[in-house]
Amino acid sequence: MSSDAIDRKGQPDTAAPAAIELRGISKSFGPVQANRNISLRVPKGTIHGIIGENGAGKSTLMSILYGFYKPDSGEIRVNGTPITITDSQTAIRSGIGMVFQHFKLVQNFTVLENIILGAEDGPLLRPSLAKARGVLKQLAEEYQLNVDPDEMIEELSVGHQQRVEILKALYRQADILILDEPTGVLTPAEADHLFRILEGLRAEGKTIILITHKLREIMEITDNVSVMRRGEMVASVKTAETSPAELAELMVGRKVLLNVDKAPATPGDPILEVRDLKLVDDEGVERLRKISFDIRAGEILGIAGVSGNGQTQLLELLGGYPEKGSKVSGSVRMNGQELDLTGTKSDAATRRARGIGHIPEDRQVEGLIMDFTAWENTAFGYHRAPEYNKGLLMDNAAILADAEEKMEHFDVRPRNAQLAARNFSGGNQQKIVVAREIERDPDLLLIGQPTRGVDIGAIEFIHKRIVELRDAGKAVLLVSVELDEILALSDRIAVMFDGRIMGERIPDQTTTGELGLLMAGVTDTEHTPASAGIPPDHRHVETLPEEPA
Amino acid sequence: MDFPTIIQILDSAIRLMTPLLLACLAGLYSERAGVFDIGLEGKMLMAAFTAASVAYLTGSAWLGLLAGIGGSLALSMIHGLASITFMGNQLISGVAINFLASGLTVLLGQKIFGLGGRTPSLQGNARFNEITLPFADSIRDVPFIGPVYADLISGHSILVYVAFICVPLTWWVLFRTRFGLRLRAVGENPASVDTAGVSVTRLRYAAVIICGVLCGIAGAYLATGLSAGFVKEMTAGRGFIALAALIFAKWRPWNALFATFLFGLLEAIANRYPNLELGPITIPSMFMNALPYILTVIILAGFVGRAIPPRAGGEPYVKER
Amino acid sequence: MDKMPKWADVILTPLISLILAMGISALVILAIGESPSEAMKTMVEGALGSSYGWGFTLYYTTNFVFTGLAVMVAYHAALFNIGGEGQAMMGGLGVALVCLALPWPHWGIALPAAMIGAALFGAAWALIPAWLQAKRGSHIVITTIMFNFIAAALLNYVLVNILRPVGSMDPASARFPEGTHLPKLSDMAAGLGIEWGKHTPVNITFLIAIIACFLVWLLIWRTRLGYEIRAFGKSEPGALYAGISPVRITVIAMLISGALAGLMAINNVMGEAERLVLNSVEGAGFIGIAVALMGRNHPFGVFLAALLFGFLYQGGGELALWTTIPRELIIVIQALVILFTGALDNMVRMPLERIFMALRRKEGA
Amino acid sequence: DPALIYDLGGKFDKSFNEAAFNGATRWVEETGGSYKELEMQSEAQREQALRRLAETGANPIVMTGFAFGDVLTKIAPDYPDTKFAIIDMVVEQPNVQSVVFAEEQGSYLAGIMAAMASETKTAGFIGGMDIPLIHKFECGFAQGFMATAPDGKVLINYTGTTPAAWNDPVKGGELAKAQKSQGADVIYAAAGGTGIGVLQAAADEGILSIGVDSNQNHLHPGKVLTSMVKRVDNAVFDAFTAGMDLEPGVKVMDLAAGGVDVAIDDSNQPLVNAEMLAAVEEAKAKIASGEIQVHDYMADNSCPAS
Ligand SMILES: Nc1ncnc2c1ncn2[C@@H]1O[C@H](COP(=O)(O)OP(=O)(O)OP(=O)(O)O)[C@@H](O)[C@H]1O
Ligand SMILES: Nc1ncnc2c1ncn2[C@@H]1O[C@H](COP(=O)(O)OP(=O)(O)OP(=O)(O)O)[C@@H](O)[C@H]1O
Ligand SMILES: [Mg+2]
Ligand SMILES: [Mg+2]
Repeated sequence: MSSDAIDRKGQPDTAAPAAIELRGISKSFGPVQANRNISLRVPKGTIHGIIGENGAGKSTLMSILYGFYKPDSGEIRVNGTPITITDSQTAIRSGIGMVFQHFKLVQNFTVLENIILGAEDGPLLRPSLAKARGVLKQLAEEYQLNVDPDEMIEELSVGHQQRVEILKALYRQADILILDEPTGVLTPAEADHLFRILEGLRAEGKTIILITHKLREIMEITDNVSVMRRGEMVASVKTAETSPAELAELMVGRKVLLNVDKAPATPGDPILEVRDLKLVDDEGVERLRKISFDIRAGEILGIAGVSGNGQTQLLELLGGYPEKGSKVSGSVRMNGQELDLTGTKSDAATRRARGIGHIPEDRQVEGLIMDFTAWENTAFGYHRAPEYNKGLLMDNAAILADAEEKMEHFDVRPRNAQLAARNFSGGNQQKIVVAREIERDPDLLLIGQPTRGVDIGAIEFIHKRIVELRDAGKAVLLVSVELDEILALSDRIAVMFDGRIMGERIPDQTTTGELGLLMAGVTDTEHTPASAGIPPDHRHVETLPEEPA
Repeated sequence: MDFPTIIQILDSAIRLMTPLLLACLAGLYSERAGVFDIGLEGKMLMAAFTAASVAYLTGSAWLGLLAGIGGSLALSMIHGLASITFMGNQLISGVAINFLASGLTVLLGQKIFGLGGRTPSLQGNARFNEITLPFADSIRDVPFIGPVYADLISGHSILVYVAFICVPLTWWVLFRTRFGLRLRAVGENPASVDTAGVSVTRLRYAAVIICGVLCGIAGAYLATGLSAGFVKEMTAGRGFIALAALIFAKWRPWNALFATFLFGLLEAIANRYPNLELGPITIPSMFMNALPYILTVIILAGFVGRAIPPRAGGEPYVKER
Repeated sequence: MDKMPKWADVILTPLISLILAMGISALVILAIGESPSEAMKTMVEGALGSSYGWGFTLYYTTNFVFTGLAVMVAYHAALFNIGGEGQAMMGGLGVALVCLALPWPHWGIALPAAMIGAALFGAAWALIPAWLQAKRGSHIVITTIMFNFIAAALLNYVLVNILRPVGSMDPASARFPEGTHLPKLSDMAAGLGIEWGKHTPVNITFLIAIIACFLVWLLIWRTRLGYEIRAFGKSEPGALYAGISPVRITVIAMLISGALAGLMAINNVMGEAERLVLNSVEGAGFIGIAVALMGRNHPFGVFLAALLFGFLYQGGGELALWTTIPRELIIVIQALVILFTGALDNMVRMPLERIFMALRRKEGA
Repeated sequence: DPALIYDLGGKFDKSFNEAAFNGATRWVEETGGSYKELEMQSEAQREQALRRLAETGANPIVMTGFAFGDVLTKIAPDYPDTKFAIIDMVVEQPNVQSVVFAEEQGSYLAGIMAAMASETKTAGFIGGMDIPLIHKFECGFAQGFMATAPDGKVLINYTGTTPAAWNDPVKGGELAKAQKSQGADVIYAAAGGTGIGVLQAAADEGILSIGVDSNQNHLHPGKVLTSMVKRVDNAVFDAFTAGMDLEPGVKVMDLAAGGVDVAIDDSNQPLVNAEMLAAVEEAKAKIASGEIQVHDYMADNSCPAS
């Protein structure tokens, strides 16, 4: 255990009764020791934050508490009594509820069905469903957790899916709620809403454990915070007595630069010229409504907006793979030459050949083949490039050498190119994708959610590389739901709402409040209050709290 | 085509579809729970054999049915062991079960009866005989309804009615009961069931057992209902057709009824018109024999579209590696 | 990082599984009142004990290599091709048409032509299911099952009504001309002055099968196309992102798969029977599924699995031919081998892993 | 010792392999000798089995089924001292006896009986796999039927196009029911194991059936009109008995030679009246004298009666 941290351990409220107490928990997966002799004390009625780098063992620890994994050794006490949690049923009965990092919902079930799954009242569904419907309505009112009980999960936005997970726990009358990286997939507005709910729960005396990579959130909402590093608990402190910089250092083991350091942009000629771009998807919904913008060399254009307002479609269309069956019109010029938008040359391979790189929004579904090794993934999308090929065959030695170089450059851990992508943590997976796309020096780089679920050490690094690319005179299109990220990186910000660009701002000359209004669909001229960012054609029209001004 | 011919063809279709329907529903339970099963053929074959043997030895079709279910269940348990407990490859396990049944039935049959794998012919109560529904004879002469009731609906073996009742029953179980909800969930996302504190293993075994029972009934119907005894390889690919029907039906009970009916109907029509004469050309019987398969492909391509299997299907549930 | 050494995983586990399968087989043999040791001896000697036995074992192996590779290639593109049987049947038709079309002067010319015929017909038979899958989403498992039946009907028609010599009772084509007869391995060995496997059907196709294994390995793991097939097989959205066309890969993978299945006909139709008979494939298409899965979808694994099945086929054949044990016993033994080595392998692996972990811990401590 | 090789259908195929087995069994019973028998597993084994038997000194070697023809042509010259007999195929080699049956003649008689027993003047024929040999049965049957009932009708079905067609009693039964609903009241099954289903369904439905190859009258006494027996057993018995002196050349087992016949026994006695017997006897005589020429489907791949 690291010596400088040890003296601060166990500081928070030793006197207050503990809802959860873990003693000496260890867990290994085969040869990997995910948790090493971990002790943790969470006082009743508090929000307790847990932070740590990717792969530090946070999810594992919580899964043990929830009975999903069995610990190799150690003791768990809930409300003072030691219990053996053998499966999730025991945990649920002890009043523990958990919202997993990757949701455990059945995609083609309704909300209601997901809620009662495993907590039905009898062998027949009808009474259980009826009861759950009532309880759900009550909970929705009490905690502002509105979801349509008859909607299919796959039709819901991630934010709403998360609400379902929380409702699931509340329906089971959980007193202790564990949330594993709940905000990684949320928009700022949704995250804010979540925090208000959590505060409400705390006020009722419930205990909450919150895992997050965002120090701002830790500072904002938690009472105490614990830091994990490489399977160990290195510190537990009162939030009020610490600072982001200190936490970052405890987490990573070195000083971390929390702000992006960048010189003013020196834009050159336009690289990308988008004119009247329109996309209608296969269900006839207009996803992009005549969008026009330019990006010049040496410039980062940030696109802010609540997810689901056409950013995904824009990235996929520019990347060369719009959704099957969608109709596209308009024009896009790249380096002064027209891009084929609908014909045979509109595929992703041709786009890459034209100098467009793409860091996709979902690294696990698109950006990587999870079963391929890291080195195979470094060639993904560029596997036709001459330097990776020797005649008819691929030049695996060249790809491997290149992969090792990139992994070195981007500090991908573990530094083992033969490992399958799925065996890297999310942050390291992201680094592989970023390395692949940035190192090819594309004229234009499309980026979707570059740092989702990535720890702060890695975020710092990825941001630095994006700025370097810009400084080398390349154009960058950055889509992110994180306003902080957009504000920190962009040279210009365009706000998207309902398939339109609502306006453009310069970072220094705007505020989050102003951007928030634009994201909610309020233009400069009209000032009618609107529901934040939910596009009108979206199925779940309901009142969300407004963006804080 | 006159009315009695239509009735006759439909009647034949009902008989031909029954084993397909039972096997298809069997597969439906298993695959809805995330356990793929290409061993339907083998289970039916084993059931046909054990049912015929026991029915012959005891003279009771009902005991035969029980034995058929038992035989099929034994193979189901092997499949469960391989694909649930030991997280093996479900396709390989299914292939193995087909081989096992094909070999064991003949081996045991030869050992017991010495007839080269056949069982002796069944007689009397050792078979499921056709049952006549009440009033079938008295209303036969009523136009339309009479023949439909007396010749089409009445006059099948009890197992046919069991198969048909299984359709609404399956629908009800899957969509109206707690068990069904959990079963479907475990085929879509076993982690959701596991984190809800319900055992994935138990649910999957339950599904595999139901699958075994239904295959058992299907096999018993083949050997003790439709024919009178076991002949080696007598399932003749029906397990695979049932599998095709299951995909065709997109894993839904009512669709399974229609899909298997379609297969039965196509076969009944091909049986009825073995040599279609179209003016100067006579379509050869080989073509008519292949017609059900050709039409299946055409219907599938033309009208059915993409079938999305249960999302967790075919994958063993592993939470720690 | 692994839980146990690689050699234990790839050699020890299958070996123990195989022993278990054989153990249960022995019980079955005992149960039907025969001697297991006698049976084992007959099998091993009959299949591996002489150059003669090897000659047959390798002949069957050749068939299974082709159908196994066919299933494997499709499997890498996430396509489950159950249609090897029908594709191999059509491959046979292709071979027959080529061989009977011309008075071939020498096998060296006939062989490449026949290979093209076999591959073309096999691929053509896979094309429609592939196209329907890619364009219409029709499930390839159903369509390939259906195409097996349709192939059987078509072959039956062609043999009975077109290719059958007048007056012949046998629904089979005429004998192929002398110039198409492939050299047997025994002839080739004799050319080197070795007497090996006289009157056995294994022929030059065996060498082609080995080359095919190598080429398929190259294709899947060393070419761009193979990379794209594997990527598509693992993730369709990923493929789209990388500019890989799903339609193109589906069709190409199935064409290659069908062509490989079709090529089996070089062995059994051109190399062995030297004419086309109705039942020439004899279920090898289905065995190919087991071979590919047991070979873990790797050509080398496929070759080993094909060899195992070749051994079981020949050894089992010997058993049925020369002892009173019914031939169905072989099917049971095959089933047990597939079950234990292919599906119940974790039953052996899990305890082994535990043993190795314990050993390592002891070392570490 | 003599040897007998069964084709892929296996020894107990309820058809001609089984008949061959019966012949061999009878020979064992009568002479007390012993013989060697083999069942084929695969096409490639045919040559292997023949050579191995020849090399171990078996003589004569009898094999059932046309599928051996090709291989036998190839290997017979290698073993000039061994005698071979092949059933259902002609192989022209000096040491081979080719036994061919006049199935069309026996089937013709069955056709006559069917026509006389039928009240609807409609008969059914259900074949196994759709191959020329079975068409030979079909054609003879149709000729006999039409000769007796010129205005009648013969319904024809084949079970399938794969070997599974020989082992599908369910489909056999269904075909029988389909034919019955089209008016057939006598059904002739030439379909191996599938035929068992045909006979069963006919018995269940209360119509008559006709068995094939071996005498199947006893399967459903009083319900099987007759069986067209093909005396493969006699051919095997004769070959075994002849031993080394087996006569090479083509041996035609027709009506006159007792190679084919319709079976009359206790089981079907009540169904066969004197008139029927007389008609059968008359036809036999006329066929023997050449007055009736039963067309052989194999001669030109066509059938005058259909
Ligand atoms: N199911 C599993 N099987 C094997 N190893 C696992 C499994 N889950 C986690 N691990 C290992 O345990 C370590 C800790 O993983 P864990 O998921 O707890 O990290 P984390 O702190 O939640 O990371 P992140 O911030 O990325 O969510 C990882 O390095 C991983 O190698
Ligand atoms: N089943 C598993 N087998 C092996 N390693 C696993 C498994 N599940 C998770 N891991 C490892 O656990 C660590 C954390 O996994 P986790 O799923 O929490 O990813 P993550 O980094 O949080 O992803 P994201 O940031 O995208 O949410 C990673 O190292 C991952 O490779
Ligand atoms: Mg985690
Ligand atoms: Mg994470």
